[in-house]
Amino acid sequence: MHDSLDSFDMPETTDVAWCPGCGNFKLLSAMKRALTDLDIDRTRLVMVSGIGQAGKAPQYLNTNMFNGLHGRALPAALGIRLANPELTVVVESGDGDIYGEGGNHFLHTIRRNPDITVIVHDNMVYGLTKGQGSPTSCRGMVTPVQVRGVVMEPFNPAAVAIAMNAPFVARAYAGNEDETASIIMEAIRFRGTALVDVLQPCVVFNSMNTYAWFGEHTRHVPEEHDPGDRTAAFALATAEGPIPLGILYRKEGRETYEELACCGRTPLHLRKAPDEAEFQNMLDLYR
Amino acid sequence: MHDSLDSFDMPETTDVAWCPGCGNFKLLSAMKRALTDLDIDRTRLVMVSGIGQAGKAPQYLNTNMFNGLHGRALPAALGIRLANPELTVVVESGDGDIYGEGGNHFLHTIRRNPDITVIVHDNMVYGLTKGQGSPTSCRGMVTPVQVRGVVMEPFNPAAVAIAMNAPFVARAYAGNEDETASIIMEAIRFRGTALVDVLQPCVVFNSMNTYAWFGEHTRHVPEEHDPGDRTAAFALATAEGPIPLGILYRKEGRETYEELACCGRTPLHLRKAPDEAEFQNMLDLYR
Amino acid sequence: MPQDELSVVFEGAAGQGIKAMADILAATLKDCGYFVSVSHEYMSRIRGGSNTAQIRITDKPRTAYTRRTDIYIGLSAEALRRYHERSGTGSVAYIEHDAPSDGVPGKIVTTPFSEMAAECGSNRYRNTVGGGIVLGMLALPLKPFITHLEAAFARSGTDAMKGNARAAALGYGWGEAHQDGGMPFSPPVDTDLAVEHLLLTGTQALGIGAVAAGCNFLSSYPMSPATGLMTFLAAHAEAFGIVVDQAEDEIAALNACVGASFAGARALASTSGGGFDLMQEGLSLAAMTETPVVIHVAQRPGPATGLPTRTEQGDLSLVLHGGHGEFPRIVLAPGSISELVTAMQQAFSSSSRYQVPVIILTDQHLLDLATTIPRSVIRRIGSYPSIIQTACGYRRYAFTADGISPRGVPGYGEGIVRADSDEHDESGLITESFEMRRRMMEKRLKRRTAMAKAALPPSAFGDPESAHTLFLAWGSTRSLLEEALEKTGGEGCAGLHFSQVYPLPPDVYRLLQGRRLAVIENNATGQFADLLTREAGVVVSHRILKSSGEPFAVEDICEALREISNA
Amino acid sequence: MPQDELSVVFEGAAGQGIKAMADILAATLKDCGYFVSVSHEYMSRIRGGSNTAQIRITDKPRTAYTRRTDIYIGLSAEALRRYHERSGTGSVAYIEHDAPSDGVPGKIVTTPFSEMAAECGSNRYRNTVGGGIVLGMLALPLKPFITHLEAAFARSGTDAMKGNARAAALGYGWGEAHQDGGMPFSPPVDTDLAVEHLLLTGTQALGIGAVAAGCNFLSSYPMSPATGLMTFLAAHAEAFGIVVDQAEDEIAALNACVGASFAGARALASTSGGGFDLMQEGLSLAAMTETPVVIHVAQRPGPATGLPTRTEQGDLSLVLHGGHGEFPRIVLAPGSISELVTAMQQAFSSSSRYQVPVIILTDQHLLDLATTIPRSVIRRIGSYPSIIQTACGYRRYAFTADGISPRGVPGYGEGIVRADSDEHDESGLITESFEMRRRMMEKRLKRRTAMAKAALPPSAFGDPESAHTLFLAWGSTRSLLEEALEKTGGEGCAGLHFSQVYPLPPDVYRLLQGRRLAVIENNATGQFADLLTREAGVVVSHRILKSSGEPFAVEDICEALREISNA
Ligand SMILES: Cc1ncc(C[n+]2csc(CCOP(=O)(O)OP(=O)(O)O)c2C)c(N)n1
Ligand SMILES: Cc1ncc(C[n+]2csc(CCOP(=O)(O)OP(=O)(O)O)c2C)c(N)n1
Ligand code: SF4
Ligand code: SF4
Ligand SMILES: [Mg+2]
Ligand SMILES: [Mg+2]
Repeated sequence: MHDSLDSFDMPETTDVAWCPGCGNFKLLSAMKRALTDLDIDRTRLVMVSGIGQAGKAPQYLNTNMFNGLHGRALPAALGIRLANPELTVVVESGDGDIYGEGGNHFLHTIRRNPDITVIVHDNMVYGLTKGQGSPTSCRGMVTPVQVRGVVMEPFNPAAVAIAMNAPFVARAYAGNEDETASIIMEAIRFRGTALVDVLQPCVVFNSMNTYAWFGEHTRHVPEEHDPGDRTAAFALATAEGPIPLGILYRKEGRETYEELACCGRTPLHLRKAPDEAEFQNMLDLYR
Repeated sequence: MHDSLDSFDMPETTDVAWCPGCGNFKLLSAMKRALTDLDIDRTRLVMVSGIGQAGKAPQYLNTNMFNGLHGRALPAALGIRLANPELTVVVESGDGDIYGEGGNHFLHTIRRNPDITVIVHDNMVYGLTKGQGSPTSCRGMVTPVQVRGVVMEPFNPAAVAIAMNAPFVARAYAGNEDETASIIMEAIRFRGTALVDVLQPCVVFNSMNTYAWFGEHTRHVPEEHDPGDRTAAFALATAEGPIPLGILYRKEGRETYEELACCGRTPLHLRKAPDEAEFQNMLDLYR
Repeated sequence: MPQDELSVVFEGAAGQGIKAMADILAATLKDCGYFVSVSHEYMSRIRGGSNTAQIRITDKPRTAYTRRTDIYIGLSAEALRRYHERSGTGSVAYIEHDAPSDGVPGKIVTTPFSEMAAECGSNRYRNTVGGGIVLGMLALPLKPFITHLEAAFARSGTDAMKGNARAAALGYGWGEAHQDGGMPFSPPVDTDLAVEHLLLTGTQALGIGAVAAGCNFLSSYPMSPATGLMTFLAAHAEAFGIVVDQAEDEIAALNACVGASFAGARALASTSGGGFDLMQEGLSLAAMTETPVVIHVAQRPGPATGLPTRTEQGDLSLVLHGGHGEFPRIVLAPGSISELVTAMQQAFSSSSRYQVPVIILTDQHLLDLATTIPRSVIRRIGSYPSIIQTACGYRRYAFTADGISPRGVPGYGEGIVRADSDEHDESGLITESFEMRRRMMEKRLKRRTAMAKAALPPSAFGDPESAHTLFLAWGSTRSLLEEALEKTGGEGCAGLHFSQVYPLPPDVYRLLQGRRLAVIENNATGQFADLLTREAGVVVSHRILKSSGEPFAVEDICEALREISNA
Repeated sequence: MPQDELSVVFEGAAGQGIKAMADILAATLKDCGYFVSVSHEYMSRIRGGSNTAQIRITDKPRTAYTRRTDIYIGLSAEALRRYHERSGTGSVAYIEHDAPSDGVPGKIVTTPFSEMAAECGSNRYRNTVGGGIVLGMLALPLKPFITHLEAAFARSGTDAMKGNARAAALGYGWGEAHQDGGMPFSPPVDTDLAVEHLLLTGTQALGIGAVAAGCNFLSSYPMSPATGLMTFLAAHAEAFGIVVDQAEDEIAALNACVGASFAGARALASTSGGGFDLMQEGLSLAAMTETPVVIHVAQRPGPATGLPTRTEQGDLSLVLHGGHGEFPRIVLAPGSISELVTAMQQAFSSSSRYQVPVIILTDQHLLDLATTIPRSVIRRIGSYPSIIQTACGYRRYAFTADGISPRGVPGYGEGIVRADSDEHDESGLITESFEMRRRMMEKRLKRRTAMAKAALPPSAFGDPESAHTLFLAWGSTRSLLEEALEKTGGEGCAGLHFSQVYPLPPDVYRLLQGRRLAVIENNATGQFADLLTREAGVVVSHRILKSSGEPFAVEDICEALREISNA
């Protein structure tokens, strides 16, 4: 069986359902590189996703996987992490999945701050359902549903995450595989909820945000930027012009939800049946 | 029948289900005052709410009402407004309702920017369900569920709305009835989605954020603040210390969703059956 | 002849401490050696309005709600109106009022609650005055009442403790002085009640069941009447190592439970109908991924928000069919406090054994009901099914004879564990093979056979084997069926109560066929009757239904039983 | 003897233009005077894999999927494998391959698609080559094909138009040259087909129905196979003044629809099972507020994400019982392209008339099916029920004899219009009165009588009155039932197809009683059979089921019919 291999690669024969030339492939290899370089134990990692083209990513990594419902990767990841704080939990899903259907979980997972990494394949479109506008679609993009072009304000994941006081907020571009890998590594190393919004061309349905477009419309987070400064991070995230790539905001030291909400670090499946004396003590309360 | 009266007051005999001394009463009278002063036609106004103590507010105003599901006031309000752009639509609901259960709609309604006013009774607690932590509850608040105190980062409605580029973002304090009324008036007059987060003591379940507490922990938006400056508004919304009251952010001129998404201003219920010639034209496409 | 039961009704506005006082009085009466049960009904508001608590005092365990009112303590402005609704010729009311009482059948003792409470230092003590009156009137000892009051108000400071004690004594005196002939009542039946019985609400029973089952994870969103279970587990979280997460919505709650269970937790979600609506996709996910999960659905009257604090059994069809696609599930509907303790444990054990979602269906009336139950009845039956340590090559969905695959969790062993919401192969990877799909559907559905075989049989009242008319109940109406049959059961009548409603045990079909069937359901359409027709092909000729938001009273059922038996 | 039907199968990877070519070829064949229908099956991916489209060419209308393959055009790397699955001894395949074809029953003509396409300027034209081959092989005129190609690629520029025309001609030549004996086929049956028939997919038919019904509001979230209806209405939004809102999730979608309908819109939501799970609370809200709304539920195989692009009829029980609490609803399950047009109009008119939610249940197979239908069949039956102008004192939920109150909307008249998710009084204000609750429940449920009376009767095939065995179908299996009965129907067999599954018309009970019943359902458990048992107390002895994600082929049904008739 392939899971005996000590690598994150799936067997050669695996039928990858992505389109040739898609940015998803670059992100997948950046992810493999990051996981390998971090020397993460494949049996103690869980990749969690929702549904979409991006949501298939965990199918192509040789590790534990929870491929749940569209939009619901974050609560599932939270549950996994709370049940077993010894697992490394990485969420990988689409912009529609995390910011659209799953928007409420995006907000409230950040409020909790579990130690999970959230990688969003942000192709600014709904890929799997064939090209409707997504929360991050640019204004004016014409689609079969948005026949007169997208009219809604694009969702700015970095700005909102910073407003939510997420402790680690980064953007990357799948076209820069090295940088993406190293940002993912930082994010996984970070203790707390780390968001990496990865810009990624969809070569079939998004003819607006192409490789060339991203080349022109991105820049690096300026050297002088202080990722510890929330207002500066917000200003950077919302500034007109090219999208800044890199770590926009980073604040160490906040306790994680599992530290605050769990009772001990023992994985739940290893806990013993409730102690009989404690049980009788509880009953005594209702005498 | 009371609806023949030309006032927003309900009959004296109306049984108001709020607790004596609750901040909801102050907000109700501020709301009545604003509506009266704006000289709004009772028959062309729709108050929309979800479920909660706050959500009952429309029951106590003599005007059209849609009291929907918990958390779903915003999509209902959107539907109403799209169906009839001649109606004034005001949402009034609780912090749990709008920011908790309804958080995803909060994000995406702002992205659309329909011309509706959103008044949140922010008592920092779940009132109707008897005192659990709400999204805006302060850290450390002990409740029957949060037995060791709330551990999640409080939701900052103003900061998130500004990050979403909501065009009108204000906070008020129900204890200041006059100011609340005038902010509500501004919000209703504003063309586009206007958020007013109204701080409001819950005298039964929230013993932390009392009238006295709000007195101490609020201040006015500084004179020199420029509500047109998004970064400054963000800095103000997220600054440590007292909560700023007033209009934090305001940006005129953005087109509303109904202008962009509707086809004409005629209310849908007055539209004619589809034209036969158009209908046959459509069929011709499938010959 | 002394009466063998009494019904004491406490009425008051929300915020007047009706519930607290009824509970304390019930505990006191238990200590005096009586069986007690308390039924609560209340409005959807925090202050004001009019709520009641009915304390039934009986010489044997009786928990059904009754129309009977012997003693009525009325504190709110609505006290007289509500007394009017439920008083009989033998009733005595203690009400602070001067209004005309025309047409009220019972007696009224005008009682200066406010004055007495004020004498003790605060208007707040009116409820305690009421408690004292009941005991004085019945000539029961005051002492245990004071003890319970002290325990209850220990954290409120000495002033409150003293004030309450004083109010109890004042009320007691008033009760003695205004006995109105007294209420001849059988002597205490069981002096062991004080020590060998617990006084539990439905919610507490469920919570105890969950602890006993080794539940160690709850994610839920507050919703009446389901919130209490979350609160219970939060209170005991530290002691038993339970993770309690208040979710942002019901969708998150169930998905967190499924995620947690995938990683090895024993996970529970608690909600009501409207919240369960939102959990259906998650239910379908649990089924598809074969992840055990227990969902408590606490019914209240719908549709939509309906009557949020009232009672109904309107969501049976929903829990039977909710969630898209086809998959097996188990639905339990415990009918008594002790069944609640057991059902929760059975839910966890079946959910783990069959790797299916299990739903426990309760309702407001049952959850808020408090009653005495022998401590010995609370047994820990939970088996702790093993999670296997995986080896290299582990396949989460390996085909087996009964369709159930050994369950591994990530991080425990050398295997890789994959769960997939898409159709998948044995290793959990996505597939589009029609053949694999066919086999996986078969695998998931196959376990239904074993599940049906292991289904809990119904409880019988009377002799169903020889009866020509069977009265059928499920969930909270159990005590009504039992008591009504005992009191009115004609020749040839018997009752069956189903604490498991799905799947039904196969031999029930035999029992039901060829008899006259009547269901008792606290809903408008008779959903259980429909289920029986669908599953057993039997026709239910009589439906005893109620959907006003109130529970049935035992008198309603007695009457219906008489009518149907004589028809 | 010339054959009276042909089946042409196009195979290719996603992205190879299989669907587009099948549609163009179908239009061409229609213009040649043949009845055609196209069945699509495809994988859940955007590029790669292997999809097929089957074009049935018949001398009378036939839309059932068939196992038969006469001509096979295979373009993907999987072409041979897939040919193997569905070829018969009479099949001819045009495949670009050198692999051994051991055991494949049909013939294979190795065809240089890539080479020919390259000759025309691009690999993209392989599908067009295939289209040309089919026409050449059948010796049908090339001209109409070129016309359709030009129309289809008009917007892609002259290069594309020329390239396609060239590829068509090249293919045509290859087909003529490699006729392999040719396919003797009946001459064109109906020369009026070209002008008097439309070629419509199920989705288009639904969309046309929605436009005809005066639908002017849609809020939905994309989900296969339901998205097409949203896309259709978006395309026609401007022309017909339809507001199309892509919601952030399904919860928002339905709540926006209910809000819009409250304010006077004719509102529609389109989703699939998983999205409908999320709409259940909104469904319950629509019912409680008595707000008309139409929900299209496009079924696909569950549970959970299942097989997102495949077909199944697994959500009947869900739509019958979804939403908490008890309330009336209507469920339609149209079975043909023309029924889709009508059903959508009926849905809107019933929803407005009874002020209840109406659900239209379809599935992937039916929605993607394309077929010729006479233009004259498309009739606008939609009645436009009046919204009243309210007067002072208007009460939205006024009690009436049939339970249905005159419907006003805010801003239209002098009245105040209130909708409440809580139990409410006649004016729509919250109430906690048990009596009001009782009356409102009665009011809401009362309309069921009229709804049942007006229920659409099933379509009969054969003579059900005299049959001893009845084959029952609902939704997309209509054409299978019809064709299979025609081909195999033994003595005493007849069929009934239900395009309304709930409520069932009352006299169906009479029809079903005392006969041998068999259902045809594209699911694993026979949900319609269960419904019939529940509603009519009849036992369905045979269940013809399939839940592999594939539609039934007409051969499956013929075989089952034969078996059951002879049993
Ligand atoms: C409840 C629900 N609604 C809708 C869908 C259909 N659906 C599947 S993927 C998807 C969008 C995918 O977009 P995104 O998350 O951006 O991923 P991408 O395909 O672009 O990588 C949708 C709407 C679903 N599976 N479940
Ligand atoms: C789907 C659903 N979940 C939960 C509830 C229960 N519920 C009713 S009100 C409420 C919270 C109210 O809090 P908030 O919105 O802050 O209003 P408040 O009562 O504090 O004014 C909840 C959880 C519900 N009615 N519906
Ligand atoms: S549809 Fe777009 S995002 Fe999805 S795999 Fe293809 S190119 Fe990539
Ligand atoms: S519970 Fe709190 S918020 Fe609600 S009415 Fe009472 S005091 Fe006000
Ligand atoms: Mg995307
Ligand atoms: Mg609140």
